[in-house]
Amino acid sequence: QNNGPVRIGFITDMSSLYADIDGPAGAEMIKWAVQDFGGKVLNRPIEVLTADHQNKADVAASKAREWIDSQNLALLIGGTSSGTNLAMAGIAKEKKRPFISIGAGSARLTNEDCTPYTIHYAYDTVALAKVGGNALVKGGAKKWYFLTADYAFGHSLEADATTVVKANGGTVVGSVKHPLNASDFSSFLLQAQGSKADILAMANAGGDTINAMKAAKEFGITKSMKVAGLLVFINDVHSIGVANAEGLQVADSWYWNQDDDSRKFAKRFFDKYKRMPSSLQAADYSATTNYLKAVQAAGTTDTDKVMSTLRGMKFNDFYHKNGTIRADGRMLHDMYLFQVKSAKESNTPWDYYKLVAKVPGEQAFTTPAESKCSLLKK
Amino acid sequence: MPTGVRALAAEIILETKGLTKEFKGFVAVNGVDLQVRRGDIHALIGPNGAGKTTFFNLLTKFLPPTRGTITYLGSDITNERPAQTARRGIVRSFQISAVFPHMTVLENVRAALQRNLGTSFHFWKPERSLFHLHERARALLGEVDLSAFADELTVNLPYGRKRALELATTMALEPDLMLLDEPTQGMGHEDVSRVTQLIKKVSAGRTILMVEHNMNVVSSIADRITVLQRGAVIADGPYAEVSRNPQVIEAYMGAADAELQGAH
Amino acid sequence: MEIFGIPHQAFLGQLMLGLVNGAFYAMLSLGLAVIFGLLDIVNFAHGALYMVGAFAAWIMLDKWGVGYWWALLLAPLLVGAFGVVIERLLLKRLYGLDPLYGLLLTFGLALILEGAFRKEYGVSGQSYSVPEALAGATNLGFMILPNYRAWVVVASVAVCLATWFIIERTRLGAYLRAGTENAKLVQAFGVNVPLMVSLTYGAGAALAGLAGVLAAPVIQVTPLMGSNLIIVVFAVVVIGGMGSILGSVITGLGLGIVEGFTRVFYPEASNIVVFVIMAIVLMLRPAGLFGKEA
Amino acid sequence: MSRTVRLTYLALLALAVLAPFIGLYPVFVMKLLCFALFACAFNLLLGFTGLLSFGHAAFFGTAAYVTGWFVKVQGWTPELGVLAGVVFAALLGLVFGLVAIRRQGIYFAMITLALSQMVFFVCLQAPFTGGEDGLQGVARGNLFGVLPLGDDHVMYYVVLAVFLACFLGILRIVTSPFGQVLKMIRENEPRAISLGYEVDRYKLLAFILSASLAGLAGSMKTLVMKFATLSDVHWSMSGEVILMSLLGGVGTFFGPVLGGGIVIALQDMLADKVGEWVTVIIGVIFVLCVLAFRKGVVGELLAWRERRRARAG
Amino acid sequence: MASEFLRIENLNAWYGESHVLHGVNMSVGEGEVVSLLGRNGAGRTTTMRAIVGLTGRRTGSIRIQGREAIGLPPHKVARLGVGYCPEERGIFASLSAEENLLLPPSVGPGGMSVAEIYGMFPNLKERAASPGTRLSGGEQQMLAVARILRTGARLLLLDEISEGLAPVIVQKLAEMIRTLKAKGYTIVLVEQNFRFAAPLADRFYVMEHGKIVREFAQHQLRDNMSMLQEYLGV
Ligand SMILES: Nc1ncnc2c1ncn2[C@@H]1O[C@H](COP(=O)(O)OP(=O)(O)OP(=O)(O)O)[C@@H](O)[C@H]1O
Ligand SMILES: Nc1ncnc2c1ncn2[C@@H]1O[C@H](COP(=O)(O)OP(=O)(O)OP(=O)(O)O)[C@@H](O)[C@H]1O
Ligand SMILES: [Mg+2]
Ligand SMILES: [Mg+2]
Repeated sequence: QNNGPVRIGFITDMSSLYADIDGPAGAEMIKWAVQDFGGKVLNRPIEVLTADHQNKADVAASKAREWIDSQNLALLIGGTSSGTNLAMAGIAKEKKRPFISIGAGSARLTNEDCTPYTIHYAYDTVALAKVGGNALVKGGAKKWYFLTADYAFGHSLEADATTVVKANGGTVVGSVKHPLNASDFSSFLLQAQGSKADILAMANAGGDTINAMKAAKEFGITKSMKVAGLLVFINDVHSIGVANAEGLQVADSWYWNQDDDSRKFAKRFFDKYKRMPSSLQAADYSATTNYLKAVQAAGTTDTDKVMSTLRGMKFNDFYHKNGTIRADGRMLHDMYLFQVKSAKESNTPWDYYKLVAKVPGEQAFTTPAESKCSLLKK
Repeated sequence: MPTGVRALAAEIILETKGLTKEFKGFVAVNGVDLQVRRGDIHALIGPNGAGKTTFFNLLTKFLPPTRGTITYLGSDITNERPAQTARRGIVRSFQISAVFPHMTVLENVRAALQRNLGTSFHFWKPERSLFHLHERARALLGEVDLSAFADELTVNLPYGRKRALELATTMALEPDLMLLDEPTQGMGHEDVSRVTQLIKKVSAGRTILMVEHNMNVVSSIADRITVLQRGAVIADGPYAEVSRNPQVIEAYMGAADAELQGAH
Repeated sequence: MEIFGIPHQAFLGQLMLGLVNGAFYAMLSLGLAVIFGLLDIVNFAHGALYMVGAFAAWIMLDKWGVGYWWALLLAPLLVGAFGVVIERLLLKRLYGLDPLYGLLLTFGLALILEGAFRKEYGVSGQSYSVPEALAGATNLGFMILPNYRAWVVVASVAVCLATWFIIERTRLGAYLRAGTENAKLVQAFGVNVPLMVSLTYGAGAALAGLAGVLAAPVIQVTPLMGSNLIIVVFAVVVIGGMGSILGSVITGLGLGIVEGFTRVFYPEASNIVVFVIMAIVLMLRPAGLFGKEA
Repeated sequence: MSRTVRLTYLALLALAVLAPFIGLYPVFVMKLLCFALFACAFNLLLGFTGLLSFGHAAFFGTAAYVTGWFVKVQGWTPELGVLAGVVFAALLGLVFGLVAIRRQGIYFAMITLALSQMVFFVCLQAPFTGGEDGLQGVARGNLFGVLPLGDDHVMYYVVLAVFLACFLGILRIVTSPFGQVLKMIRENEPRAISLGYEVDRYKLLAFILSASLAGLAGSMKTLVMKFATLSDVHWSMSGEVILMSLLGGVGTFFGPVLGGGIVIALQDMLADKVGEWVTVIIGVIFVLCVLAFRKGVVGELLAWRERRRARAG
Repeated sequence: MASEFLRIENLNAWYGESHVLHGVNMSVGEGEVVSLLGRNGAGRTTTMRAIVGLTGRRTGSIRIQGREAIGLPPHKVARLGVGYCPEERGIFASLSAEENLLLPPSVGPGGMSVAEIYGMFPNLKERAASPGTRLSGGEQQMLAVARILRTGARLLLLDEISEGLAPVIVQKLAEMIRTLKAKGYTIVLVEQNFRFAAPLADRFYVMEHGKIVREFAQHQLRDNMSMLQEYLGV
């Protein structure tokens, strides 16, 4: 079977909440990576399988399992949403296959639930909190108020940010939890306004962040306090509109306009999709390429060999600089804090961010000291 | 129980005292005192809207009375649930015929017999455990000459037959007191006379209280008649007597040829 | 001064905001109640139609530069017409069957509409800005109320009252109510029931569309904006008493307010408070607050 | 049962037994069986009692969590875990039933929906469910300490056995004396009352039975998939099970099984083939099945056979 | 016989699969009262429903005042001046008794006034405010009849209107029909209650298995008793 095709499976949300930031375009990026690699590795053709998990963990899991069992999958790549990724990580561990999680936010993947086969590639909630939090507190935002999406992701985001704020001598004056997909935020914002905090931190994602931002603008919150989104993708900024998002501070692992390589990649993407790639879509490409390099180097697709090769690699490409994979599977690479430009400053389409700070991976992500992952302890 | 019914003729099986039902101020049944003697065919007549059906609904607990009491065989049943009264042996038929349309005629009767078996909650028992009831069911069907239709689906039965089936089902409950609301309504003439005879036949050893607008039926089989008007009793007694009561004629039967007119 | 332990300023503010949200609930549940009450269809597509209304407004502006006020007129007409088509082509075939089928069909429609728009416009959606005339906000002393939100309340209350009057107080209304029970017979009396039914569904759809246009400037216009709301709106209709026009309107406004305060006292629960209320109401009054006892 | 029907069943049974050896992917078939069972449980209520519950996900999901929690956190054996799940579902069914049973039609549907939404809320908030990440990594363990369920094939036959047992169980329930009463209630409730049946109690029992079976399905699914997530309790799951029964044929025995099969297979297929069109396609299926074959696949087949008989005889 | 108001030729009607009317032929003259007799299930109700267009499929010819109605939808038929009082009464629960009464739109001139109607049925006046289906069986029957007298329909199709009514009311109805006849209404009566219909009708049709099997006029009634005997068991 060793000259059969090398199969890479990609399971993400193709049709629902997160389809824009990853989804079909993300799948396409993986295909691009394979093409650009030459379509073959170790003289074996490379096949890409993609599936839509519709944000259902069991769909993701059964797909993954089926592919591994009946297609002898070589690599499993997980798209957005923590629940599905945790499920896939479970399968990958059981079946001993490399699993690269791109879009999931939950730091559990490389903490409580870490496995020898998981690589968490792009970002996690801890990093977002640390990168966003640090800079802001130092920037003078001492009193924090959280607007938190009421589910595990939101909770961990708030928790992580709180530790950061406290660590930097800030205080949390209050927080309000809103249900997932709350259509109206006015009443929460009114409460936030009452708190007299310096900064309103939104520990939520996608549509919720967008609507909250709009409402904040409408009710003039932005006048009285700073507003920060702890997880904001460029697509979100685009749909909020620069006018509304101006001044918003955003932590992310990549921005299309950060250097020439990125711009080159972005242009190619833009020509096909008439929009700019999100950091996740860039990560999809990067991850695939690097995996294939590792296979090339290891001269086999055998899981353990490939994993150790990957752990030994240094990652420097258009997506990220001086990245390394830690024993717990955490990819450590530079993270960035951006600020949304004003309408005037933004002159080309999708030219939204200006760089505020760059945080090296060791500081950005969970430190071994903080981690509960057994793989780090030995 | 059937034997010696006549001997007990005087016994009061059902009695209501001051039974009253109001609907948002409107008094549908107004302080009715009624006594039903065991073994009688007791007809309840009266103009439309007099409160006959409501009165039935009170007796069978489909409606809670506003005031008054219902005593059955000496015990007060005013506040029991419908199913309880049914199990005491008071069973009613409806103004519109009531059957289980998509069951066979036999199953319809079995449905009634099954109840006394007390296994109705046994969801683990097979249907076989009910088959021994078929014999009795067929017998009952025989009584209302429906034997031929035993395995027909009930929907396909002509109207009159449905009423007959309803009677058979009702009898299957071994009722002491049957309440029939306009049993011959909407029937062709043969059906009317058949059902009339049926009622007569099954009344043996039972008490029957029925609402009926068809004077032929009433006059031919009722031992005793109570006339309601505006929810109150205006006359009570044997047909001959009641039908001559001027108030009744005025309120219900109308002109001299009333009998003819009213009858089907 | 404090009310329920919150400063009365905040209290009044929340009351106001509750009213605004209530206005949306009222309009949506109104359309739903009309369609259910009169056609016995549990219109699962209502949320989708609301979404379509909002998108219609956005597209008009984005593609043809049609402004808010015209959209306010045209979008509902568009959605209404679409509703008529749906009724004529699909729902028509389901009359006289278990309402369950209508529910499932419209559910399918909702999925199709959402899917299609998602394919076309993505999930993060579009933003529609407030019309100049209503831009800005008024300081009510206890809070700063964006003018637009005030307008929403006014508009929807007006529409609700008008609809209620037509159905409960006019001859047409009587035909409609009778038609739900026995359409054939009403038609046999000389009323053109089929036409009436199509138009009713159209009207219901138009109401959803109108709500959509009103919502567009307030919340992000996304393909999912409807499905996030529809279940709650159902609950509103049920609590109000299915088919009771006034019931749904009052309940809608009321719920908006109750929800508003839940957001203060127990924010996590603000999404299910409606169901708690529903369960309680149905236990006490089986036919809902304003429904006729069966 | 006519001869053709019996033969069909035998063929299907053979297929099910041989499934793992003829290239059918066992885990997939197990998942399918679990949902088929879920649909059957639901159909017991809708098809044979005439009650439309819009909250059945509550039983399915809660049982899934309970089993998951006991097995993963408390380290209980699978059989005990499943038992716990079922018992819990039954109790929940009792509560739902007591609240809802007196309501009719759409109100019944709505109140069950309301209650299930509350259950969803609890699952979302409660610490032990792991929020939207779900309860992950539940080990299957050994059945009665001997059968290693970790092996997909062993697990498969256990699931199959459970499914068959329940399927036959439902057959029995429907034809039992109790089933007869349910039929009466469905046909003409006032009549049933006037015959002296306390219909509410019968409905309640039916509801609890259905809930327990739905729970069993959920528990089994947890073991099969090795986790329980929020989508198991979400109202869209209640919608899905309605779709399954409807597609297959409400009130038929085999309908829900087939319906469940179709829906799951579809989800699995759509997952890699169509990408973002998936919702549209599911929607189209809804519409078509309501317009074109309302009785469901099996229902239409039976009707067709009826018609042919009618023409023949 | 006066000019023909209703003429039915070779009328066939189906309920779904089941073929119920097999070529009914009959005609009713202007101002005439015609009674349809027959056993349960003979097809009389179906005939009426077919005229108004409430059955499933139907073929043949139905001419109302010379206008072909077989192709028309119910509401168009009604507007030709037809009023139908259904066997099952069809009272609307969500409307009050009065709303029920006022519901049918007028399809022609010269309908009765509400006052006249209340004069004829005092019960209805009394119960005017309560929900239609809360009325007693008989009251509902009265309402069903009264309802179409308002509309000014010239052709009345009355199905079992004496059903479940107290003798007094039945007599009232009899008078009413005489009055209507005097006013020149055209009436088709379907009655189980032969003794009610007998004195009222000018002509009789006897139906059996969805066909007209006999036709005779009022004055031939006596001679046909034996025949009715065998068909209806009168
Ligand atoms: N649920 C109700 N709400 C209001 N009024 C009611 C209700 N049920 C009955 N009524 C009124 O009570 C009176 C008695 O009704 P009931 O049905 O008992 O009359 P009835 O004697 O059966 O007449 P019929 O011989 O026509 O059947 C009627 O005037 C009716 O309008
Ligand atoms: N909705 C229906 N579907 C199918 N068959 C029907 C339907 N209504 C009536 N039939 C059948 O059509 C035949 C004629 O029924 P119809 O009601 O016209 O009889 P009828 O002369 O009015 O007798 P009745 O005295 O019962 O009213 C009967 O055999 C009946 O079973
Ligand atoms: Mg009555
Ligand atoms: Mg008839």
